[in-house]
Amino acid sequence: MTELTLAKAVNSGLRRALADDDRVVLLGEDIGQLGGVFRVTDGLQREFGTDRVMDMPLAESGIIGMAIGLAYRGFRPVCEIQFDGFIYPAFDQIVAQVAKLHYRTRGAVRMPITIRVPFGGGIGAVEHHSESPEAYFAHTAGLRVVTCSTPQDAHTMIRQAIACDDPVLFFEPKRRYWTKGEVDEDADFPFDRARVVLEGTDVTIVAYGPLVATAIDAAIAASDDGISIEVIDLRSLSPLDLDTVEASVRKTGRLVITHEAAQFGGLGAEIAASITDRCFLHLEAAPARVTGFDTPYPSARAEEHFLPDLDRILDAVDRVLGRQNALTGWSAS
Amino acid sequence: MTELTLAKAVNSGLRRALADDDRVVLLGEDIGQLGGVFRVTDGLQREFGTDRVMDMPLAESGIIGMAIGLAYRGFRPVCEIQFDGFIYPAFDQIVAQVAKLHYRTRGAVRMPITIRVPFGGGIGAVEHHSESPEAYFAHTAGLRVVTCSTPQDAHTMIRQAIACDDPVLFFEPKRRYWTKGEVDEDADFPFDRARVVLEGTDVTIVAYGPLVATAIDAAIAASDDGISIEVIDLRSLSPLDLDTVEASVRKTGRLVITHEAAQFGGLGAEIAASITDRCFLHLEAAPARVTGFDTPYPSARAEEHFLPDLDRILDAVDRVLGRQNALTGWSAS
Amino acid sequence: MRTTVSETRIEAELPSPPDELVQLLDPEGRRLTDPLYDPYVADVTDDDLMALYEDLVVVRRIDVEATALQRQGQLGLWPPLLGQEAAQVGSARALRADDFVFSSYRENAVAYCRGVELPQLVEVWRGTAQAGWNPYAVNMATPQIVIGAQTLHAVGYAVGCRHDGVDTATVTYFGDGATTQGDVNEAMVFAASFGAPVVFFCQYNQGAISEPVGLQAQRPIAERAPGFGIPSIRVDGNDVLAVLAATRRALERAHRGDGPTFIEAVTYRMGPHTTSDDPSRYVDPEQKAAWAAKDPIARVEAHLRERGVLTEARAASVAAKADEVAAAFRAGCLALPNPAPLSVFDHVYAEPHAGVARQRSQQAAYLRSIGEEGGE
Amino acid sequence: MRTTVSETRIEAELPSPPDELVQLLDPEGRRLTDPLYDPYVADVTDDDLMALYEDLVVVRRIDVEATALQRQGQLGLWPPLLGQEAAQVGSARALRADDFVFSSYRENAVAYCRGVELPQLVEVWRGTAQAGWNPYAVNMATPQIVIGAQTLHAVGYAVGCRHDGVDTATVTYFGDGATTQGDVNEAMVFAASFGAPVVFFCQYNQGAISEPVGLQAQRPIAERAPGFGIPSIRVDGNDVLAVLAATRRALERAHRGDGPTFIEAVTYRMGPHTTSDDPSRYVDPEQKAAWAAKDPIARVEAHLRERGVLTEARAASVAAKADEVAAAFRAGCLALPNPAPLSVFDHVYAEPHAGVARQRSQQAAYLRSIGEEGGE
Ligand SMILES: Cc1ncc(C[n+]2csc(CCOP(=O)(O)OP(=O)(O)O)c2C)c(N)n1
Ligand SMILES: Cc1ncc(C[n+]2csc(CCOP(=O)(O)OP(=O)(O)O)c2C)c(N)n1
Ligand SMILES: [Mg+2]
Ligand SMILES: [Mg+2]
Repeated sequence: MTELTLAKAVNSGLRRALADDDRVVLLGEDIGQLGGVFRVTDGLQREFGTDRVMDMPLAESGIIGMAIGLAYRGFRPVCEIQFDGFIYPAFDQIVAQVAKLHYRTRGAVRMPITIRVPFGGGIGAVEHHSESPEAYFAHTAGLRVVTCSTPQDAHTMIRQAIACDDPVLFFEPKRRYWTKGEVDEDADFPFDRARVVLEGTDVTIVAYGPLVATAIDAAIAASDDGISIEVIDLRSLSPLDLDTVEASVRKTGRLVITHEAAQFGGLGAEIAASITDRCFLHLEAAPARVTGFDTPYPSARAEEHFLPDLDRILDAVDRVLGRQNALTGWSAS
Repeated sequence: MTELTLAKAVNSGLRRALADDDRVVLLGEDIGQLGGVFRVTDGLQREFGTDRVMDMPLAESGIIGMAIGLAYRGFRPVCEIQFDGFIYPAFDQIVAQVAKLHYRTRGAVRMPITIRVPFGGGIGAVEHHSESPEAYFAHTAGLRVVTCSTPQDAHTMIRQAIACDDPVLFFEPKRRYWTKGEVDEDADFPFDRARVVLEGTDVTIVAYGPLVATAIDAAIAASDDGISIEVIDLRSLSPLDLDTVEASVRKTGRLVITHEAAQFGGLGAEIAASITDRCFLHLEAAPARVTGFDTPYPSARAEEHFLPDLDRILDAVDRVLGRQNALTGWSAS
Repeated sequence: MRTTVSETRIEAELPSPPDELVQLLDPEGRRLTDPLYDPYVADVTDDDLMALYEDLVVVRRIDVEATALQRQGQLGLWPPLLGQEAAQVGSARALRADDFVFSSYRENAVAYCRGVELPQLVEVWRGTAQAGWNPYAVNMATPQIVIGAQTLHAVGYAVGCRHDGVDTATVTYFGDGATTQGDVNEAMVFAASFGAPVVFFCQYNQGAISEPVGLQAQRPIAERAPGFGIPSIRVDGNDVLAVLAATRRALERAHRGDGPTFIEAVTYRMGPHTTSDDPSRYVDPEQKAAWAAKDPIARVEAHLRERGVLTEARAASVAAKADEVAAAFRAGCLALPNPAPLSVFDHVYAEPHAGVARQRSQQAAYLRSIGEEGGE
Repeated sequence: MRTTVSETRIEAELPSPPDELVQLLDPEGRRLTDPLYDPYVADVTDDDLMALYEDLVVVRRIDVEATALQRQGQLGLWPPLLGQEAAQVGSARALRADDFVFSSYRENAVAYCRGVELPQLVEVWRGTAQAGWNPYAVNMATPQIVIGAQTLHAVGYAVGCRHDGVDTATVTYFGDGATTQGDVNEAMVFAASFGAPVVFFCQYNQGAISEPVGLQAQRPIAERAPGFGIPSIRVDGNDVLAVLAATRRALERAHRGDGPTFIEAVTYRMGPHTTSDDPSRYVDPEQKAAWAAKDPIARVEAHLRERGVLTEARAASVAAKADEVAAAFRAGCLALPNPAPLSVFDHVYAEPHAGVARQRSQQAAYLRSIGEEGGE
């Protein structure tokens, strides 16, 4: 057990993956000498050489396209997309190729590609550096989408993602890169299972990535009010571990889902719809979503007005509990 | 009033738009002499010249990027993407530029770009020719997403899309291109309002684009069984006309949503979640979704096993009515 | 990987694109000499040339048969290669068995030469599958429909070969229209940066569906590659011998570790873009007639007849072989099984996936409930 | 639009990229003669040169001030242009008022020359807005952060100008790294196909963040353009006069309707990529020292002093002007208002949108409920 930041935990996971399997190669812009703009690949090129840790020319479609060719050849490429907002030039190669090749070839060709994406806001960045594009990929059959919220999960899950024979979008909550926590390199858990972070009986809060910490804060604040909240960290966004959420909601009868991505067509909709389908008779109130707004990500000095925070989550908790709140009268009428 | 196929109705709408406003220009691959692979732009280059109807080099990002520059210059570009599966190379220009420019510039720059996309399956095509990518764009703030199901709507809505100062993704249900119907060039209706196609009292079916016809067939079949179904054609997918759906569900208490796109993270999830939020106490059952599966689009000879059809919709109708059906026991437990 | 750029002009190793096309057999079947390219085909015997001739005839016959099958409703679509036989056969026959191909959708002759079994050639077009064969069985990826996407895959595969320490070359096929796509240009940058052992093989067939090549290129496309640091060759794509020579030269560079080469094979698509296309709307009849006179098969035939190699008897046996292949092809096509209803759920993921598993079970239950076959 | 391609080699109108960089002022400030480019700066008086000198000094001063503001926490980020002043000022001062610019994120000197007001230069970097100015007010789009995306916008705008029958030119700025992106290559194809009056201005500053230019290009990038049918010029980007001349030449072609031109301005980024960057991890100190000796301001200063134009008094007044601008810049920056809470909902759409309107009202109600200011 060592204490590591989340960024260092990914780094140590990558190091283990490179050491354990010589088919693992890292591809990305500035990941070599610079160690990546967040230093997540720091030292890896020095340790494993330029053939294993390859700085890429500046083209995201090129990076993913090249990774596909390497995967055809039996490699396990791990691609870094420098920021969330720069994954879109690679969208075609991801959704039309990476996601479909195994299906297209009836299993003959495997695409064990991991695409690492620092994502989300909260770091005061300029445009295109605070996006939460996970729903696009979760809606794409053939991809797996995961994210982590702790150093332990970051370490274990990046290794699981690389070991997985399917393509995995690995979203790293960039504003939590400096969060510290104990990491046990030998820890293991099922790749696609959610984690019940806090147990509770009144309301279930489902969160992932950067907002897990916020959800925990909300739960602690609510407990002062005598409200017992169960917090679930999804970890896997596609597939979703609906069984775990269902079990929780059957107990609490109330569901709040939070993410930074826009609400409209976001993962919260899928979770709300699926859980409503599974737990219709157990729900005391309609599931509530606390999310980024249906606007582009705003400028840095406005992001605090955009991002879900503790107060907005608690407001939704009030709402599913049927208490008077800001939105009373707006819905659930 | 003239009887036109849906393809011809788009054609006549484009012709009117070109004639009415000389800032309207058409851009696309093979849209000139060939008239487009579906002949939707047939004759327009001959009539309006190569400066108004421009064949584009073979690059979708280039087409949308060029349209952005034209829009900066005050034009109203109408881009044709040859098939749904070829929009992905333009994804970055659409979601990071077209969708954001008005917001980025605090309203200084308008992006009245229409992106026409023949979409959906059912025509026995090869890979990448039967995609339903609407949810990606509906999840993107700054874009409007619409689709049509009749020649009348096709004609009126393409003109509305072009006249709209916002960017509009205009999805054309390609398997209905040859559907005929009366078209009144002077007809008008609000651009973002759903249409109640059939009134009914027992179950609401929400559909759009290619599946509206299927939903109507299902409603007619159900009426033989004494079930009264209200069919809503959404027309606008973003924004959604939730008021119209809500009003219907408050009446019927039961909702079935159908689309060809994958279920996971599809628009059905948003509709189910939003309507559950708005009508929680009016719902008799959890909303049911009848959709394409969470798989890539299959080969032509398997598509009948993938696409929602009348029987699958009726099965869901049974389900929301609480009748014994195939999925009894699977959910709503 | 080189990380500095000379700021003065460097001569690329191959003369950057020649003014004249490389040609070894002219349209009348005369053998031209070319000091640079002759050595690359010095070992080609009469029998070898007869074999190339047979390939050309057979792949054209397959193409005609496939078009007929489409007209009869047995295929959903077919992209004919009529006119491009020499570009495909000449290049494909230059390959070693371990070389790997990433092609576009029109390279049926390449697939034939790689040893793809006949019915597998049409599975995609019949709609019974999204890919007709296992790429590893013949070292050729299945047809790529997204224009240009495969060129990047080729670069990645080529870099992977180098990492593996093997001298395998990778060849990627694409059209003149494809060269507009960002991906193809990115592939050239990446190939040059990593010195990837890859051959870019562009079939410059004068258009992209209805769009004349002039919309994509103001200059011969082979002139683009040197600017990316990739030497290029412009070859008569209707001359099977010249294409063989040029491809061998490019492959030699790749096998030797000298990096990428770009080949532009100048040819013409004599048929429609696909069976859904209506070329009468855009084809220039004069241009088409001019190209008919440059037919890739006629010139080999003239050459072989002139030299007495192609006797009536041998011609008849080639024709018989073509008929035989066509018959087997047709029979194989008609025998392709339709996919089972639940097969749509197969191979979405390589590892177990709760979401797909659940949907599959639900659909199986549904199919059982309506008494549908194949619902397990 | 031309729709046929000659199959033999055509000489592009401009000699395709010259072996030598265009240079009119050498690093020591000596005026070199160049029969081709001298006429383009024949009208440049001493006062004009002084004005250029002042621009260079001022934009460097702004740059230093911005870096200081970032260090003091007043800006979130700043991308310094240190070392690239001549490339930006020389090109921007060649523009007509109606010419339109699509730039990347580092072109603060271009924006300054276009007349962007001082605090507007930093709005994006302070985080009070996503765009600092109204593009139509200065005929320059606001900084583009997605590498290469703006080059296509420029081509579209240029084609639009031609449709409008005006002789306005469009200029797009991008880096050496950007030339790898598909979009930049597509922009070249589209520009060539439509003969768009556009100037591609590449600041070849030897790298993309930590990546040396050799990863993006094995040949001078100006060699790429001719293959696309676009003539190109390779200019000393640290020579303000040569950049002015080259840009004027390219603009002349555009204004005259002769189509696109590609300029590669060879320069060096003396500072970090942005204030977040740590160049000590990758910068080659020898390379940096060599470039320090080619400073773009020093050579103009030497030239002007040598010729007696730049007196101590004038130098002092330039310095005073720079300080004055810097002070106004700082004050303007600090005075920029923070966005109001509900402003996040503004301008998502140009026309009413039920979804956004509803969310906005809900959020206003929420803000009221928690007693937050700005909740209306
Ligand atoms: C990304 C993408 N855009 C559009 C298409 C539709 N399309 C199929 S073939 C084709 C023309 C291709 O021309 P070219 O590359 O010259 O190849 P050819 O058909 O001539 O062999 C087009 C536009 C596609 N398949 N992929
Ligand atoms: C599509 C995209 N990918 C990655 C980035 C991150 N990024 C910002 S600047 C930069 C390097 C750009 O290099 P170059 O084009 O040479 O411009 P320079 O910074 O040298 O002026 C990178 C990789 C980005 N902004 N956009
Ligand atoms: Mg072609
Ligand atoms: Mg650079």
